[in-house]
Amino acid sequence: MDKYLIPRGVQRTSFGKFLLWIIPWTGLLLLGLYAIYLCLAEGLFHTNMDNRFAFGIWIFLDLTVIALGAGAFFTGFLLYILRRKELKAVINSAVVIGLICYSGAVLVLMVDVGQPLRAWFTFWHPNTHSMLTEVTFCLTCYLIVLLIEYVPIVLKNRQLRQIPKFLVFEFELHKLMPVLAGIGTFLSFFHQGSLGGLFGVLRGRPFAFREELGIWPSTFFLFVISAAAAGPSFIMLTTWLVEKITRKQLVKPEVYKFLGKVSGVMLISYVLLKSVDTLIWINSTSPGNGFPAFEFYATQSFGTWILFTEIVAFGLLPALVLLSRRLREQRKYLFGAGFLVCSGIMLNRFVMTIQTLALPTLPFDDFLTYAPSWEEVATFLFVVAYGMILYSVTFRYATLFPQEKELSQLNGELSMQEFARSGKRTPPWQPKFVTQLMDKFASTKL
Amino acid sequence: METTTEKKQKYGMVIDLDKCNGCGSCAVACAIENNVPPALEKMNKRNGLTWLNISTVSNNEQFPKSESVFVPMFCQQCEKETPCMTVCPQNAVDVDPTTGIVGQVPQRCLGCRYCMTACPYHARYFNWWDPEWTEGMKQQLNPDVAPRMRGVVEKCNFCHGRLHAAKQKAASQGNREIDPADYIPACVESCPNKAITFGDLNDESTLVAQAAKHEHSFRFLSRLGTEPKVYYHSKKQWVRAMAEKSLTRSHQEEFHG
Amino acid sequence: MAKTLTRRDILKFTGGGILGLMFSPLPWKLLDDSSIWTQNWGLTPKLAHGPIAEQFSHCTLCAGGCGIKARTVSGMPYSITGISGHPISYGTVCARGLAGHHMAYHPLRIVHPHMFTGKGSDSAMTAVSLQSALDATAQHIRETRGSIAILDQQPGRAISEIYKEFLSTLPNGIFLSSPSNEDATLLAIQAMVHQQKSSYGFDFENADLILSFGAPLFDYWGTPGRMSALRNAGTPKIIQVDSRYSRTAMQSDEWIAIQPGTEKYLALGVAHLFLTEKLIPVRNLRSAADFAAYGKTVNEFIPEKVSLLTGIDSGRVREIARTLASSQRPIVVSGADPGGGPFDGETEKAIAALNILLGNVGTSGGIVSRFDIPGYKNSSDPIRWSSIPDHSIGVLIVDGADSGYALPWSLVQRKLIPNEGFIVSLAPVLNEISAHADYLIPSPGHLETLQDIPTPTGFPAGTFALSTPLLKKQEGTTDSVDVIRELSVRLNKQLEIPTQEALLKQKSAALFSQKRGSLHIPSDNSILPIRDLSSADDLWTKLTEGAVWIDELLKQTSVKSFTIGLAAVEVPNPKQGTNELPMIAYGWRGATSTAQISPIMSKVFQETELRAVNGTVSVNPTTALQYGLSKEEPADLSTINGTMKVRVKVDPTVRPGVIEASIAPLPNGIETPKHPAGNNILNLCEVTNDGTWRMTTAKFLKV
Amino acid sequence: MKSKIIFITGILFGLFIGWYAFPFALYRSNEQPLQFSHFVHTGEKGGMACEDCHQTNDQGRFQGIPATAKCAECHASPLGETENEKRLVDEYITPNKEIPWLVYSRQPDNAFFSHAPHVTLGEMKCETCHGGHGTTEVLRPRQTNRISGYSRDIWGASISGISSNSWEGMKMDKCVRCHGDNGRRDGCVACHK
Repeated sequence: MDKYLIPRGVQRTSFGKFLLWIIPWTGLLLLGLYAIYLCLAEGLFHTNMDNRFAFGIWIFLDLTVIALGAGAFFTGFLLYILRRKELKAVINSAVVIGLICYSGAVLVLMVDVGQPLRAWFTFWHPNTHSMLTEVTFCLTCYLIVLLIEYVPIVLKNRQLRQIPKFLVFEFELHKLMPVLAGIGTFLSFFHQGSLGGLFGVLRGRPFAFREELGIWPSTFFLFVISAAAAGPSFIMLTTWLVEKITRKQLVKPEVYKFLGKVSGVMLISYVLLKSVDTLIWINSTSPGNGFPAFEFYATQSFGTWILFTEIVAFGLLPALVLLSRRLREQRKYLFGAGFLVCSGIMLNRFVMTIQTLALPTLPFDDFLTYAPSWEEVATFLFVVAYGMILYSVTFRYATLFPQEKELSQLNGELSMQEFARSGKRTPPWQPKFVTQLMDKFASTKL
Repeated sequence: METTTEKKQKYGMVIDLDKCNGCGSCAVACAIENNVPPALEKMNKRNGLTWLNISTVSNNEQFPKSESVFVPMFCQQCEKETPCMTVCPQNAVDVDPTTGIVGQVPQRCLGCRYCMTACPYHARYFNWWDPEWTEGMKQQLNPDVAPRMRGVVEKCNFCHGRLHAAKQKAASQGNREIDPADYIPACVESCPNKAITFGDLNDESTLVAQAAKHEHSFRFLSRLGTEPKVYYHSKKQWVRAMAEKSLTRSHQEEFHG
Repeated sequence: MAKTLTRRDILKFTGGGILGLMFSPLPWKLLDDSSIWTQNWGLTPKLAHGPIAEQFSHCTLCAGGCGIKARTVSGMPYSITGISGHPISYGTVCARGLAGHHMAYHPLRIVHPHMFTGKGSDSAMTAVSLQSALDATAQHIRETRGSIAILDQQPGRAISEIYKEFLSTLPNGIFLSSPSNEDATLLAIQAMVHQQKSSYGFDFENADLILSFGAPLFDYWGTPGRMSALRNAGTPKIIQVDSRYSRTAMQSDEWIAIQPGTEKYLALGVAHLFLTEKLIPVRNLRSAADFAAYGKTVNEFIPEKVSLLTGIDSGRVREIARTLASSQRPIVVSGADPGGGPFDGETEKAIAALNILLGNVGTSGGIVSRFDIPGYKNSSDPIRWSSIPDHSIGVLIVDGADSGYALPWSLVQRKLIPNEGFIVSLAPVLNEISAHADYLIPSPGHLETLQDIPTPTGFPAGTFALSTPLLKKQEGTTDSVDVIRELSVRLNKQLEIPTQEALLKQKSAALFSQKRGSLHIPSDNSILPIRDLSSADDLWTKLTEGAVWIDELLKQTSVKSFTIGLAAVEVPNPKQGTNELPMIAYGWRGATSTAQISPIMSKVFQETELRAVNGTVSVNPTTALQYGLSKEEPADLSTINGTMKVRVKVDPTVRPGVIEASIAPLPNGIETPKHPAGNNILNLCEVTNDGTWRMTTAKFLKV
Repeated sequence: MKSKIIFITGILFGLFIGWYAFPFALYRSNEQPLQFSHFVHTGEKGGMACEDCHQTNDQGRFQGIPATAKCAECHASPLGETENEKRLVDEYITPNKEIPWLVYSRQPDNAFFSHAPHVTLGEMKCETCHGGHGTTEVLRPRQTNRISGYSRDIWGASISGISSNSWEGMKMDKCVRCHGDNGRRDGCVACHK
């Protein structure tokens, strides 16, 4: 029934099936909405956070999600700035994922703060020394960038293209893309970094505190690089996941390999810097504050194993896999490694947030434990559901993977005449100038 | 109003742990003075509102050698690189240049709680609930201190309302300097054992300045370099040793909770 | 020009309109105002505006009667502090007193007479008229042929005399008061002294050593300020014999940990050493009429045996005896924790006897006698609950004041006629006792009515002060004195009962006529001799303005004839092979669960775990291990009086094999004030025949 | 052409709403409980000074609007025969009731302002902040902001919030500017409680 909306030349499941897929997510969405209502209307006592555990699962997952969403800016950077054409195949998907991650994160933050109505004060009375100010500004701006980048994807929809003005608009936007990518990269660099700085500057939390390089603590740079490493891997995984779910080939294998390689290169450099940073911290920073680093790992639940897992199992190991051409060739290694990378990011953000807060600072403090309340979990599930729905809808009605059509043809999913029809770029009812425009558009170098 | 004549104070405290018998007067006086609401049923040590928290610290010896001290813990008014101030995204926290008191403006606060993670003393408290009083008790709020709302952070400010009062009293008599006797925080005033000394650390003549220099006086986490202005004092060697310990006992051996 | 407006035109217009608004203050002003709204929205209370003033009065929340200074905004007190230089309280007020002004607006405050149907936690309240409440009470008094008792929570006040007067007109009226721990020693000594003519106090200020048997000296004993002042002065030296690492034990110069319930053996052991080692002049012993019997009693308590019983090293016992004997002006004090209640009679005697042996009764720096307070019928005859036959009380009227001491409900209950006991409470708030009442006739609460402050326990000189109301008396509350008058009218007794104010004016007049002692004026912290006052009215005004009267010290004459009355003390053999542990019930005067406290006290009980809430038991790690207890999960504690779920606190300062159970208020939230007669450690305590409940054994049930 | 006109009228309409109509919607007018002429008291007829009635107590606390007792010092019985004075005596002084004045310059609870430092130390004139209020013939109704509940005087009479008069507007930025101009270095808590 929604055939007329679905891009030409690609296969989509029946509307009924699509609904079946959407409904459960919608349910989750509603549950999340209720939890959010409770927290906003009645207060944050609905969470299990407390004065000692002032940050909880929300901040932890926000950091993770934003790191994973980094694929958007990094792919954009590679494609538009470094002109790596092969990434054209995933850029749209990357943008949508980025949008989902960032908007989701911002939404959760708005629930997390005690007085959301006053959140905008940060723009009015900013404290320029605060990492959080940097984060707030960059996040907001970059979210806007992502929205702009998202528009052309929507406008690509078959019906919307009928409206000439939109077409022109989309075309203009496309010319803008490199600029946006540039801005996006710039902004992302800062907020990814500042998110790291968020904890690196905590003089009062010797476990998280790091020396400053220039005006930023080392975690600033570690976060940027780790995000750049995780982003591509996450795109790789999501694309692969979409392929599995839709039972289609969406991108050419070399795209995966390239993503893997990029991820690998970034990761290995991250692992190196992280190790150096950790050594400096263990031998100078932490003892400098009178806290022998090993004491942080004294408690069973957060032993040194966590450090090992983070750097070796989730860092070095996948890096090597991704860097070796031979292993990269094999999907199970490629995606396995990708999975490890993402887990690594997650673990790192967990350590920075949860472990930092669980550890005592005063000599008579206890080691703290914390488990999120259902409201906290549900609020995050809201973001997941919302992401799923937004992605599914966009995937169904817009072209997320430009190679899909061609591939599906190659894989003989489409009959010749269907291909022929889809090949014909000018339907009889299309105005003349539109055709010209589109030719121009096709010939423009990006 | 030329300020050049104005002397810069540095208010601080010395708490004699040997004199504290944990009667709780300070905590109650503090709550009343600063319009801190009473607890709701679900509140506890971790999510309650006490500008002045008191922990019982044991020497972990066996009976009858076992001893314990009460350690009152509240905003230590860090002088340098004040952790909570630098992190606040919208300048809701600042160090008053004339008094050295770390101020918190709840009406500016958006409740992000970044400052709470930054504070090593856990001296900052978040309003997880809407404050509640009985109708009568609402009439009994201290008119010199604004009550806070749900979703903001609050903390000790050395009873700044009393400093305001002292200042305007001095001003009406034409003085720029307050009479030290007019500015005594509620906890200091209410302590039956006179365990807390308060005053200007910059002024060598004050008791507090001298007590702070005493060999048995110490500060918690002073090695973080934030120059807290609240000192503690104890003749007991084990207490001073405890304060120096870098990190806690693992929770197998921790008793008070 | 087309006449018609198209859709397009409207869009244009709106567009223009919006543009126009952008160039007007509207959007920015709205932003500003809404942001202001978010900064002080209606959910937080607004502060009062009005003149700020200071008022002086006295605290009635326990027998301490500290002087208080209230800061008020347009007449309403918003903070309470001590009065510096106050001769009774030395500028100190306890935590509970600091929050005293809240009590009138306590969530459980009751301001109209109520009738209760059904008892305990499932009782229902219905508002009734004062008349019907009084009628019902009078009716019951008639029916039970005047077998009525009045439980006076703060004996020694003017109202106490009215109570006694009223009771004396009834065939068998009984005057009761909640057992006070602090004057236990004094009462014991008064009982021993021949032809006693005056009341006694402790002259700590001139003493050089205090041997305290569990007296909570540094936990609000007497008046908190007095003991703190001594503590800060550093003299006298204090040896605390305590079965707990109490606040006092923590602060004393020496803590002697003793097996609970064995205090008397230590006392007798010390006496034994006094005699055998000739540490005291023999004449001191001879001053006791029954010294032969007493000598025989102490004879068997050789240090080794004492050590065995008390768990104190025998060498230490000898030390104590010698230190006591060698010091110039020692005082031995008993009167254990307000939660655990007084010691049994034998222990009190054994401890009091030491003072007699040391010959410090009637000597300065010892136990000093003092003038009676003018205008008061001095009848501080000890009320022994044991002397009252069980099931003898038909109607019990419970006075509304706070005693500050614990009183197990079971102790009251066993004196009532089963199923017929009719209870009327005059308490201003719903508290542990009033929760058991049939009728509640609320009296004006703390700081709501004029009250007299009698001499605090153990004070060396007599004192008198007034608690002048700082709060408006609430509609529907009735002064206790008016209740008694109404009852006596209904029972047509010929009694002249004045109003509260008239009653106290009489006292102040009597004070003036005596011309003895002097006043402390709080406003300028000055001392003013009574004889310098122009008139009785002058005195009255000064008193209502928060002045306190202190009597002159009486010229001491050493008392030389006693009867100790301590016949043979037998030692029960310890129970073998039971998993029952001695349970020490401990509290904090003023907050011993029978009383209500300001909700703000949650800062002490709930938000900081400075004091354990009711239902918390502390055990030594070894004990915890032995019984498989951990601070994470609750346990079931069981005594002969029942079982209750308790929070376990593992604390190395607790004696192994002993349970410390907190008698504090029940955990409560301001939004959910609980019915006080709930699960309560106090009700687990085993009340013995002599009306004490110190020795309870309890066991943990496997959960 | 026509559409241009429509657009312009749109703009004009917008400006009209924002500049003229808006304040009427934003503020609620509350009449004072009693009429009072400062002029009668401060003019040559009365010849009184501000501080004759508006004083600070020994603690340096500004007493604000004087209590009825203060009025009674002169008006125990009517001096003139104005209706308002009659009401003052009959409704307030005789039954000794306080007059529920509506304060024009009431600051919110979180703001701390004390007259003593400004008047005594800063030697500021009342007029600097209160303008000609001391010489007004009548008490204008207090305009209360429907959203924030503030008196209009806090923002200032002109809706634009821009004014060269030192007494127009009592918002924080005004305090901050003046403190800055006088070289004061204050923390937030200097003026926030």
